[in-house]
Amino acid sequence: MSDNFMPSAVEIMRFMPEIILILVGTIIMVFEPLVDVKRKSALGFVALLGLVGAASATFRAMDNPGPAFQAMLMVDGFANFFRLLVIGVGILTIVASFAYLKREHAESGEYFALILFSIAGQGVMVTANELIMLFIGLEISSIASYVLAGYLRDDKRNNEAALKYFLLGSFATAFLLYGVAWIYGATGTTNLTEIRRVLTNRDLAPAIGLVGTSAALIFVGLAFKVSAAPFQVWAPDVYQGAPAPVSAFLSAGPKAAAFAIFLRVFFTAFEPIADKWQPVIWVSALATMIIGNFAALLQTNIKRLLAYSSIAHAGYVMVAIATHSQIGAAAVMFYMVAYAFMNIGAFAVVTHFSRQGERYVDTDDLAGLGVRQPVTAALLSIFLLSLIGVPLTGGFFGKFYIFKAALDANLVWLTVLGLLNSAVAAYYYLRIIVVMYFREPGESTVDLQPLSPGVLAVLWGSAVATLILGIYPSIVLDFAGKSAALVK
Amino acid sequence: MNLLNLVLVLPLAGFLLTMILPKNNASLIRLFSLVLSLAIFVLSLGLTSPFFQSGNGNWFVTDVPWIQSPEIRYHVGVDGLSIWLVILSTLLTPISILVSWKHIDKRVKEFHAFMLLLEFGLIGVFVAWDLFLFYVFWEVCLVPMYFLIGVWGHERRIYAAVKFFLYTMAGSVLMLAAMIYLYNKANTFDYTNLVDLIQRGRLSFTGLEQMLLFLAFFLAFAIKVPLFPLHTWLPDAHVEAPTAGSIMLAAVMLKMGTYSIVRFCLPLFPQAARECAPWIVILALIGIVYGALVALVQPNMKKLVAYSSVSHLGFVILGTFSFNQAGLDGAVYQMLNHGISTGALFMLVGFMYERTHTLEIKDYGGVSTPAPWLSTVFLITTLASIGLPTLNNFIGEFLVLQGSAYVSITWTAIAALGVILSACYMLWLYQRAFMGETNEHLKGHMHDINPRELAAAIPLLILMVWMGTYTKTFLPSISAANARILEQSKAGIEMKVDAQNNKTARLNQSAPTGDQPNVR
Amino acid sequence: MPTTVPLTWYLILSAILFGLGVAGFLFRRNIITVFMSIELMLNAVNLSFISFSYKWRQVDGHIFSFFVMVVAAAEAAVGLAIILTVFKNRSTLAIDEVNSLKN
Amino acid sequence: MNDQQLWLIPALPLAGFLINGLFGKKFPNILVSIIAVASVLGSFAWVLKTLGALGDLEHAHVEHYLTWIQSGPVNIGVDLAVDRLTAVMLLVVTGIGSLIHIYAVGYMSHEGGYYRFFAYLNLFMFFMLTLVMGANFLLLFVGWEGVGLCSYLLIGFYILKKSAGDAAKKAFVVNRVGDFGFSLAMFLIMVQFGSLDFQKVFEAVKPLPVDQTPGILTAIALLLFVGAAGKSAQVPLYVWLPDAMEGPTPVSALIHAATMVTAGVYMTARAAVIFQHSPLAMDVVATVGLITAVMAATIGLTQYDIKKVFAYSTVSQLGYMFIACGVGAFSAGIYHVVTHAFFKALLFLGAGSVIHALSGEQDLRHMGGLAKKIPITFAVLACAWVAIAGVPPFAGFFSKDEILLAAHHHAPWMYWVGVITAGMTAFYVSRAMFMCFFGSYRGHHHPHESPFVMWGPLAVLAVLSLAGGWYFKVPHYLEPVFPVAEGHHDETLVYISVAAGVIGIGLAALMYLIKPGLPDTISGALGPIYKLVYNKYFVDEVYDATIVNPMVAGSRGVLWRIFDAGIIDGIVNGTAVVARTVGGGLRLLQSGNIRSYAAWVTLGCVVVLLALGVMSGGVK
Repeated sequence: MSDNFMPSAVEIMRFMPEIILILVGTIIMVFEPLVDVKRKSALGFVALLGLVGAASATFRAMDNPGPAFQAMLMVDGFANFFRLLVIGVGILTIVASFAYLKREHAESGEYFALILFSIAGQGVMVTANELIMLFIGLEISSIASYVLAGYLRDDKRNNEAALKYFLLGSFATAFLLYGVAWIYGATGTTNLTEIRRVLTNRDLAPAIGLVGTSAALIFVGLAFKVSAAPFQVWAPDVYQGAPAPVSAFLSAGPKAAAFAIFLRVFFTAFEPIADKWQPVIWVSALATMIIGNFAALLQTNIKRLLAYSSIAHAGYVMVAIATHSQIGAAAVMFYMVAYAFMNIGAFAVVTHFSRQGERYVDTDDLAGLGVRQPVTAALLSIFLLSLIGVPLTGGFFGKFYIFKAALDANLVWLTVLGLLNSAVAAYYYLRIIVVMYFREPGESTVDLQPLSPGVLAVLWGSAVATLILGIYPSIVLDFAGKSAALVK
Repeated sequence: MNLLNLVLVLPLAGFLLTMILPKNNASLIRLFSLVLSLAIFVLSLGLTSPFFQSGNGNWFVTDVPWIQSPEIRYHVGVDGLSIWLVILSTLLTPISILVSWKHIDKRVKEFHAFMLLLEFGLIGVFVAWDLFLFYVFWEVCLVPMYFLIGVWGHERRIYAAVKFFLYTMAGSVLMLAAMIYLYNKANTFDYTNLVDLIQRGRLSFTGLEQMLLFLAFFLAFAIKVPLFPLHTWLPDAHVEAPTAGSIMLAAVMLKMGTYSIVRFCLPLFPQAARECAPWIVILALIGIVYGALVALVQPNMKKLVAYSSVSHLGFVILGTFSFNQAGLDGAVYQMLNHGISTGALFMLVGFMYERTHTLEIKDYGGVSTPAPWLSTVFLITTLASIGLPTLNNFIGEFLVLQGSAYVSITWTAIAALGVILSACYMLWLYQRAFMGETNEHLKGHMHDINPRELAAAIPLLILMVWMGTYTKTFLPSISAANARILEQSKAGIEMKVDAQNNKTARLNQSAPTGDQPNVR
Repeated sequence: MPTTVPLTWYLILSAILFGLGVAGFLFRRNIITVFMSIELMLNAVNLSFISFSYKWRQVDGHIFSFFVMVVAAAEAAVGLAIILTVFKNRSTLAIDEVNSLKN
Repeated sequence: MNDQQLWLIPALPLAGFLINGLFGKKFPNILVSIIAVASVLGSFAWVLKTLGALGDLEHAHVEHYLTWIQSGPVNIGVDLAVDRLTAVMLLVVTGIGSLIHIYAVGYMSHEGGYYRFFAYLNLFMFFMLTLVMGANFLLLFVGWEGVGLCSYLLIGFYILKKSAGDAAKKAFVVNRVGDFGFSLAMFLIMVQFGSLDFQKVFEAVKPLPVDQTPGILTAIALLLFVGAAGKSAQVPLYVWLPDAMEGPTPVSALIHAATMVTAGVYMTARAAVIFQHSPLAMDVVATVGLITAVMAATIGLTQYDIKKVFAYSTVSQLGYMFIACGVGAFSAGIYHVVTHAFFKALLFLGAGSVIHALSGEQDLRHMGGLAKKIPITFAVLACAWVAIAGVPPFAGFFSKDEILLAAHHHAPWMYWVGVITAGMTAFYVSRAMFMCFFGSYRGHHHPHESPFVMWGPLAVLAVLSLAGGWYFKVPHYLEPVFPVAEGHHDETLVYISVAAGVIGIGLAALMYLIKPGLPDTISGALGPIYKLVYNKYFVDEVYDATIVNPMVAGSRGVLWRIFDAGIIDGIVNGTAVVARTVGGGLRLLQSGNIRSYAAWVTLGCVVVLLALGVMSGGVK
């Protein structure tokens, strides 16, 4: 470790996106009181600016990748990929939120600030090359999202969601932290590459049982964040209770970041004991898919249905992790992008449709949407078909790459079961389409306002992105493939 | 941009254009889609030209990379096998649109958009030379048909639509798995490459491997065909679908399955195909007799025709798995025949439904008195579908049965029972619906076939006679393509003739490509 | 030479504390207490950090524990706020009554 | 060498069919009938011209037009051929056909769907001619199925009558059963000999030694005979023919007496080479023919519907023809085909004329004494009567004689059965004649003689029935095709058979002229036997009970309701139910209670710890 603790300019540049986000966030918080109540949404645009700034900073950071701050951070292509992803998620969320906040009379700066902080935290997560940084990033992101989940203070569902998320979240994080402590104890370092070095080195290698234990504890924490079985229990309640745009954010942003660190930790630090953790993830993946899909079959609340579906999708991603291969990692990256778009799109429709106080969140409420608002229905159908995994949508290629990787790794049974799962999944997504198109319009669609510009933009944006990913996936995939190479 | 690409792209373009047409101007939409689909048909006729010079080979090939990793190519082309199916699709789309002219009055825009999208998918399935591309088109067909049934169908449409979708989905995911597996092994999705690799022994599978892959593919196709006992989605889908839907479904979509079996299962997994052949044939034979018997007792016209399809397509499978020229030619010819005659039947039933809003046979009777021409057309179609000589089905059935006779006369005998039964159920239907005293409540609205409907029917009638009498137009190109496929699937066998258990060996000899009739 | 308490004892202690924290979360019915048992777990972790850093003769462990404390403080701030809102809406702190979202 | 333009022969009626079928609705009846009749006469003329041009057909004259089906080894051409056998059939078909067309002009004049009728009739001619001229089995099969179709259409001509519809369907389906055999035979032939052309196949068969021919030939022969039995109404497939009388009388005459029903005989004769190679098949043919002849004759004794009587007589006579084939006297069989065509057509047309006269009455019990009222009809029918009764020197006598002699040469008992049958034949025809024309009129209509267009053709046929026998020496003409089975011409046998005929007539006269009470007493005396015969041995009922009903009931009850809807769909929907139940179970994990969630997390943690920590520890 160099004795000069002053970070170099390059290192600052590499960390610039997070810095920007934090600054902008703080600024918003500070100046909020000065902004007139009717103009709060202006802060939203400030936040958007911040995100754009962060994005451009990320592009700058791409030019000279490398470690930062005594290699506590590793700003490589992998990190930047996920940075851009979470930033993009942030942008979509904020744009989709304007109408919602106005509708709920809850416009305020902190909402935007919290999103920025959360994204900053995720930025730290994905760049972290060291378990403590990882923990801190995780906490920054989580704490912010705890608050977001309970954003509408006076809404029972909101703060129940917040409470559950908070308690269980910190509960799981404690396990993770304990795991960190143990691996520190076992190897004397928390730096991922160092850990790997120690574990591979014969004479330094500690008791495998010790390593396994800490790996298990860390797995608990991460699996919880990505809502993988058996730690998925919180997700449905939280996604259902939280404000629709926040649910969208949670299911895309933190999850992506969590998967990123999942990959980093298990593909880097615990790579030497891969043969040990692979079967665990195998089982977990299968369980996750089954729980998510089958439990979703009976859901009538759209938000809850999407929650279960997001569990199921986490399951597919776990399959990719179980492959423990580079193309598997690439598949994860691609999938998270595709998933972010289609899922945020779907949630955006819910945001728009649910109306004041989220009264209409039942699948049957969508009856006849195909007649009342053809465009909305059509776009939602695109997202749903993508979630099913119909070709020419991003979702399809996501699954395709995952299962291709799985077969490459000879996980034949996992592949077959996974694909059958996706066939089951088709049923509940189709039900929504059925309701929208095959049922006659009911009273629930009578007072439906036209789409607000924000939501409209998000819908079209995500829809186009979904289709592009479905027709020309190389755009993202090549990037992912190159970045995935840098994991180890 | 060769002709084929044009034919393939136009429907898609039409789909998008229709989407942006003003939704309130129904007649404009109808006219647009009709004219467009007719234009496509005319263009597609151009595709046949090379096959009259030399029946053989792939034509109008385009092969450009689409996705780098995994290497997926936009590789399309037509050969003697696919060309006629393409024509079938392009022909029946305008006909279906014409048929729906009055019948479809709600959400006209979406309807026609989906019809064109469906056409796009169908053509794509038949011309794709890249497995992945093929899969994409395969799934693309699923969506519009799902909507056609679900939105414009009858009472139990939702159940039928979902059942249809899930049935197919369940099959195709396994196919996807098999495809990916194949890719990981061969490192290409390109059909021609794959066949080539297998030919030259560069790509070979263990017995189990091949068997599983074959089954994964075959299951997906068998569901589409549908092969007994995977057929139960068909009656529901047909009964609930709107006329146009039934026509496209019966005439073209079912052929996706049979076509794909011939195209992929035989050359790619020759040995497994032969090992499974006896079992598959048994299912086909059951299907033939079973479908006919169940059709016999259907009270609902569409259901009757649907079950008759199960029976008819049994012949196609039988012919395919006879592994000889005659059988295979018959199978392919029968695909076209079934497309035309059954398509026509659904169309006519649709006409009757439009007049009376019932599909129950008992609600009809004596139709021929008020509607002589309608019943004449129906009669001719009936005769075609029961395989009367000089009409199309006869040729197909004859060749299929002849082909199976080379393998086992017992198969032929059982299958021939289906021919007897087909006469039973169709003529009984005709008698109950058209002969006798005119049913009271038909009086008044059971008017005769009108010019528009006639215009839709005539082409099919002409084809029935044409294909029944002058097979020279179609058969040579089909034979050529089939000969090649047989060659490929044989070459595969020779390669691992050692690994062959005697059962398949016997099958292999006693099913020659025909060249020596085996005088015992 | 002075006999020192062996490292394992600290670890066992921290394990016990952690276990107690978990148990507290599982068995206490008051949200505040539950929350506090989480804090207990975190501090149990701190203990093992310290002891490990002693084992490795490093300062890192101590620094980590500071980080953890900070984070814990932040969590506490947010957590208490959330608990407050829950209490405002339901006027109860019984954790089992916060179960309107289910199935 | 396509110098003869044989294709014109079938093409003309086809043209007639197309014109009448498409535009006939608009035409006046007269125009329709001109087109129809002209087309048939045309092809008749062309037949005559062709035969004249071809001279003595020592060898078949084949004309190849185009390849119909070409797939691998399967190569079927559209080839027409004429040899002596075909020539005979051609003359019968076109000749009788023309007469019947003319007759129909009068008979159908008051019927609706006039154009439809003639269109169908022409279509029938087309297919019938294809049948006899086809140079390969498949083409023969085309005609075969085609005539079946036409008979279907014409039987069901009175679409409003349900019985007509049923009869039509029955005819077609039963024929399909026959065709089943025929087609299987074809496939076997193809597999065996790699071709369906008559010449090729027969060339291949001829050299095979008769004594140890492969059983496959027997199979082929028998299957062919199944087809023949279907078309030519032999036991057990004869049931459709009597019902077929639902059709208009000219149809009964043309299709169900003169031409179509003899197609089976023609086909058997055509495939004679194959049959001759299989003694077993030959015996089967003869026996079936014999059974049919007797059985139908007995039924004929008891019927009252004049057309039914003749229908059963037809069945019986067809039986005769198959006896001939069975005993190897193919030429005799064809001979009988010809003469039978003459007198049976005449009988039917005459009957038609009677029915026409009585405006639709068909029941013999409501006739009688018509001899004076419609003398011409009576006169012509009388000719047919003597002809069929086998009275020398009229048509029936010669052919029947040939057959019986051949039968005796083959197996004497067959001869005797044949003779008895001949007696019965004479009896029931005479019975019909007496009940119809003698005694006093028992009906209530006002009989009126038919117009010339109707009795004109009758007259011609009458002449043929009288003179046709000794004028056309068919067996002699057919010698190049079928070497005549030699056999000393034993006078006594001839006298016996003639005697049988005379006795039959005598009995009839006794029972229906002299002692009118006698029939009832006899039938009373026979009691159940009479019932059995009168009800046609309940064959239809048996078929319904054993085949039709079980099939329908089984399909509906078991296959559809239970198997399809129940089991298969049950499984399909069952999986859905299972999935939902599983889902329901999983939802219960989500109690909504935070501590239970925490419990899950802890539990999961423990599991993972065990899996990773301890296990891997153990592994080490």
